[in-house]
Amino acid sequence: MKGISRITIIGIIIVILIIAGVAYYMMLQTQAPAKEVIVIGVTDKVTDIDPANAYDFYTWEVLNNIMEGLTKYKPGTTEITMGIAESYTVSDDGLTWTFKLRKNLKFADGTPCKAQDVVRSIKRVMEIQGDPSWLVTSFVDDVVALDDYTVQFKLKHAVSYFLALLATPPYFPVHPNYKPHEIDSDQTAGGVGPYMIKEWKRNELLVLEENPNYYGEKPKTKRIVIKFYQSSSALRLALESGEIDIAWRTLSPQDIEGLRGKKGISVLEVPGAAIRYIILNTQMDPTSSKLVRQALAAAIDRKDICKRVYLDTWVPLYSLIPNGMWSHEDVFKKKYGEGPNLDLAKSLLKQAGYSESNKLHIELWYTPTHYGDTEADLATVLKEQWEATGMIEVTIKSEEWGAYVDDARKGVFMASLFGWYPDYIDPDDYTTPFLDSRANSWTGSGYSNDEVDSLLDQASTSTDINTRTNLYKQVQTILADDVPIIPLIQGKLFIAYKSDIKGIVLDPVMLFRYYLVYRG
Amino acid sequence: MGKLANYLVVRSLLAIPTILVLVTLVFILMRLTGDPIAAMVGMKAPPEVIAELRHKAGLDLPIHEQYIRYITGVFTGDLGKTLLYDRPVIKDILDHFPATLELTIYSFIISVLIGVFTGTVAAINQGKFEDVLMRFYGIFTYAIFIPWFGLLLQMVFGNWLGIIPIGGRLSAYISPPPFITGLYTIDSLLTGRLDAFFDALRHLIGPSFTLGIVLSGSYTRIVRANLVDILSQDFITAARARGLRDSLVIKHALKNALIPVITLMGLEFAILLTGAVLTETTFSWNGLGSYLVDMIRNSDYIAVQGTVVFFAIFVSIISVIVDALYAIIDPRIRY
Amino acid sequence: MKSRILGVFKMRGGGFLAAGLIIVITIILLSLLADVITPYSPIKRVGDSFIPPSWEHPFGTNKLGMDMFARIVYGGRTVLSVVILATILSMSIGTALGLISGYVGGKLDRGLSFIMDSIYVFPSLILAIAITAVLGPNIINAIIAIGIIYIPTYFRMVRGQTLQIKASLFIEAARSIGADSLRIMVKYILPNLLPTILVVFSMNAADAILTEAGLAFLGYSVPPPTPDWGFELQVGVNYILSGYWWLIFFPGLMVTLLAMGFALIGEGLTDILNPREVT
Amino acid sequence: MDGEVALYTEDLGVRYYIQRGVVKALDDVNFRLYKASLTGVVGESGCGKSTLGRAIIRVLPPNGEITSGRIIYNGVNIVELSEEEMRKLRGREIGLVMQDPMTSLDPLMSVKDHLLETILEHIEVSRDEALKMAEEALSSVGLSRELLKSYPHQLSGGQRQRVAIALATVLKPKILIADEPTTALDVIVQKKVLDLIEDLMRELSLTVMLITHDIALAAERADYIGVMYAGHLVEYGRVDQVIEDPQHPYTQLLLKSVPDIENISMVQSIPGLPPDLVNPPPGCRFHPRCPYKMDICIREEPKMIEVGEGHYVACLLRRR
Repeated sequence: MKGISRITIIGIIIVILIIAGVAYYMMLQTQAPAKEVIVIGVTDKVTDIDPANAYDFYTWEVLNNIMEGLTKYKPGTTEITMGIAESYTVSDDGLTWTFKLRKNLKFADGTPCKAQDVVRSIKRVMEIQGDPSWLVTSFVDDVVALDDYTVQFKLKHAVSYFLALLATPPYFPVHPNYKPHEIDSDQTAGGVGPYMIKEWKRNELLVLEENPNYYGEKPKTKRIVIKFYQSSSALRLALESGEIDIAWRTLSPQDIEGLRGKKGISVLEVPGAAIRYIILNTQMDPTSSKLVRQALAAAIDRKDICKRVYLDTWVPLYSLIPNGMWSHEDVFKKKYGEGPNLDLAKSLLKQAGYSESNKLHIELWYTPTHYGDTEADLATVLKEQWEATGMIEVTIKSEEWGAYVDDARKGVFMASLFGWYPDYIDPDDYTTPFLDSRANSWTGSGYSNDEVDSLLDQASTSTDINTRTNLYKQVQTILADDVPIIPLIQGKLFIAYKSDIKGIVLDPVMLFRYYLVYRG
Repeated sequence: MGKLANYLVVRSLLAIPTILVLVTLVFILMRLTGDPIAAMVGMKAPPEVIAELRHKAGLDLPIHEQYIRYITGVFTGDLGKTLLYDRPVIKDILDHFPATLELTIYSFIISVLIGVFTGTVAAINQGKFEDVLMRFYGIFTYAIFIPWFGLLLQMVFGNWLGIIPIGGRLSAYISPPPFITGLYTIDSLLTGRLDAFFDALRHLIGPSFTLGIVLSGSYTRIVRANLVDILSQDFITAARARGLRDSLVIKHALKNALIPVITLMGLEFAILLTGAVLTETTFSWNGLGSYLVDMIRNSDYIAVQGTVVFFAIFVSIISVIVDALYAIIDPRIRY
Repeated sequence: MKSRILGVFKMRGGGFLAAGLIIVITIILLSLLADVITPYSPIKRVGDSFIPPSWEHPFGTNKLGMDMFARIVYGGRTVLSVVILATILSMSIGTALGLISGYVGGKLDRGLSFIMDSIYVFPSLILAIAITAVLGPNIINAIIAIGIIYIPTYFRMVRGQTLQIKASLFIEAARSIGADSLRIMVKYILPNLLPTILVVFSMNAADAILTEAGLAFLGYSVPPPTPDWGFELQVGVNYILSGYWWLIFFPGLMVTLLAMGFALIGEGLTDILNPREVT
Repeated sequence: MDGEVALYTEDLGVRYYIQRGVVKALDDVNFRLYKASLTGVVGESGCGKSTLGRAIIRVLPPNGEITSGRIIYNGVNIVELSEEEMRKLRGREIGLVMQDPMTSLDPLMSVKDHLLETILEHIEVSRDEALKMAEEALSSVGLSRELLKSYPHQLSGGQRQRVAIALATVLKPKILIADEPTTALDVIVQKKVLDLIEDLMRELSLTVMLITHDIALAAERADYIGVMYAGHLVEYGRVDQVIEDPQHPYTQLLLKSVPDIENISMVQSIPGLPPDLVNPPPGCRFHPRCPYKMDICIREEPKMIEVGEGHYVACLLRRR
């Protein structure tokens, strides 16, 4: 049967030629993006383009570019300035806040935006009770429009960081098109921001275009295209091949390493506000013993973690309040040394009654995907570090995010890995949710300390920054002694971009402002 | 033709109990998980909010009522709303499904072409070196671990040679063609968007060859076995004895050998979907497989339930289509 | 010409079987003797990160500086124990159910067959992920999940054969001398099923290996730092662009080799035990 | 001697390769077909008679091959022809009708397509002319042209065998090999099909090789008879020579096993079984079953010797 093979060989050759031809043709197709457009790639997802329910970092970033609140952060700083409000007054008891709106506010389609819109939007958030609604409902008793340009808040209690809260999306005014009583996930009408949404394909692309009715300065680039990728590698390759101009969240450590020093590509690095830590259960044996918790804290080598797990894309953190934020103090470094302090750890363990033959058994929990794919490595390295004392044996366990959060709240974890992105930039957001016994039930640490509770109360209502700084320092010192939580590391932000892109401003607020970038 | 229609209706009705069993299985499985609501709200939400959401999702109802509600939903096309985004599950599924369909169609074509070719070469050289080689090919591809093969392709052709993209369905600078079928290659041709067509095709090369080659092994085996059987039959000898060219003889044999292969395609399709989950994950292909994995990771059990049910229905529909195809192609079948 | 046809005909079956056995036995030996073969612990740092393959580290080192060769040979233990236990689970349950269903017949048979067929047509990996996601990712649950999804494979085959054997004369004879049902099933039918079970077992083991690796790849098998091939590959995804090919190549190769080993055994056994093809 | 030889074989040998070893399916076969006559080849199943037929048209199964000897047709050794040259001979010069009409047609093709395909493969005619030829071929085997559109499963067994004969003779070949063409048919249809073959033989002056296990049938229809046993041709001659004066003990036993209408109780069956051709017995392959076995039969392989004019036998008893 020889006839067949000749035909099939010819067939195969033809197929190969076609594939090769098409591939070649398509390689020629790779073209540079147009000039007035900047393409940004991300691996994050936009969940709901609705401030009433969006409660993740990346969606907040998008919302910050298409909407604006009464206040906003000054780019490059953590300083609060006025947004769509011109000015404000606050009553002496700190409970009544009155804001004057700018006069010329319009939504992207020309609909005017008045005080009533602000009130409607905030009340909508309170009614829908979406995930971030607590940022309003925990503080605001009522909000009213005194006239077209005046908004007045009545608070439940004095809040020293209320202006920072106002800069979060739940307080942003939204277009009347948003469904009044329910979540409107794919609504593209937007708010009063420098950009408006031109096109939206979930998980594929988001096209933003200059809002012609924006009151403020025009964006430097007319159109921003955001492409959604599923892996860091794909994102990196897209930048290298010229598909995108900017590779933003989140490049993996090895891809950042790989992009550094590539011709025509720049990598910008700034400190971030994300922190990682271990929660210890103070109600469960053996971590109920303070000595054990202190020993665990002493044995940790944060530099090794940063280097091996994160290839130095994170930095060591010795307190819950991040490096660079006011009131931050390296309390763990002071108490346990830079680490690993194995001698201290061993002697603490001996005091607690453990030895090489009678080992301390620790169950360490992590969740595999929520914090990126380095999580298993983090758990592995922690196991290695703790076991280096020779007196600890660690079992690693994991659960998917849903069950993980659930079980953490139930307090069934002995030691668990968590992370925190701030809601608002204030030390309060880094202390109260973790240490205040009335707010920290989600951690499952079971930690309760009356002294800490009262210190935090004072700090959150006081308006004097020196008083507050002092109070937070005391809280941190107690934290390092009680160790319900071991702070580990603090993130850095990385953004890789083609070298002709200018105007990239990143700050600890971690929001990337698209309207400032341009092609130089 | 009326008879065929009857046959199809009866055959489709027979698929319903199968779907019911799977739906029930999935329902039971999913109710065994921890609290799915916690997954959605994250760690900062207060208990009242959680209770409210449990109520909204119907989780506070007795289990049998939840079941009845669910089954009714399935048969009326309502698969509930995702916990994560509060979107109708069916909408999410239909958003992601075209990507999976496009991938599976191309993979299917590739696997059948390669499988028929290798199987034929093996069968007509039965017992010779080519046969052993092709059988080995069948076994090897059967055993290939999809992510491995996909990553190697990405590494060699995507990174080193730079010929193919390493993931995704379309380049960033190409805007997707207008939605008609959701299959980029088809939509772009229908709207004359040649740039999008070639770009989509380029993105299809990696994943569809990965899945296609891995699955071709099964076809090699099936085609070979059937063809060996057919080739030993009298009508093939008779055809050769009439002096027909080998290519014609093989055409006779192949036609007959491929008919049983069609019935196996239904089953193969389930394997194809399994492979699609891994291929999509490996190639960042935003299809139903990635969606499922994503939703499992988020413990969005309503979305998982819906997707699994959709897969079950899809597999059943495919098997009905395969049966119909079989009935139409083979003149011997009287339905 | 003459000798060529002859030679290949002779090596058919036997050749596949021998090749398969060599691969599988080698891998089993490697993992059993892991402690002897490599001086390194699979879960401890032994050197710098990302060392390419060398004499000292034949498969290189990974991000945390662990020896990849050690992780691969120890990882074989994980894979093999999951797969062997899982296939034994599905084999015993599937065979028992198939035997009873085929022998007893009637409503029980129809009901069981129906459920089994429904599971059988469903994409197996998807079902396995769903089961492990529900039960929680650990080694026991991976075994259970893989065990469950392959029950129908054995069930269908055993049931079919039982129906055939049940109708044959010697069963009639056994019944006429007063053997009870259990005795007939265990003493008369089961031994006749063994060759086929053996073939299905080896083909199924290949499937189970791929499913286990798939589960591990998606993060649903053993927790780290326990080495597991599929999981290594999941980690490897990050290194496509970094050129750390050894982190991808070796773990996947092992999965494919082991699965191929079992598939070769299955193919060889099919040729030898069963002149007709089993597809 | 009457008649001209149309085709003959010289020391033809065929081997099959199976897992167990090598099957010596044909050994040293010297066989001939006379022009425009009917030669019957008889023997028990597995004796190699079908293999002989298939070897002549060179369509052995994939694991079989001609390992020795020659097949001379028109002065050419067709064993040495290339596959393409041989292909042109098949159907055009030598036709084959197979045993089971149920399986010898492609179930997915209509009768018309079968015929057209065969015609167009060999001669350059238009489709219309080919169609005309197809219709003629059908009517020459006594079938109506309505059946052209039918598929094999719609035909009766007899109709199918007629179609098969039409297919084998549509190009008017010189030689027709009919391999048990009637075994699968009932008695009445059997006779009609055989009559048809005889008619065609006269009409087209065909040379027919009729392979059958039924020696009575061969005696009735054939002009010449070859008797085969275990891969050997043991006796060959004109029908009257072989039937009236069988020289080989096997032929004699075969003839005795034919049921006689008058004396049915006299039927004898041949004791023993045909040998395993992977390991055939030494010497004469028939010796284990031969009533006249001699010591030499175990050691020496008998050669064909001529015992009468054109009457050959391979038996040591007949050695002069």
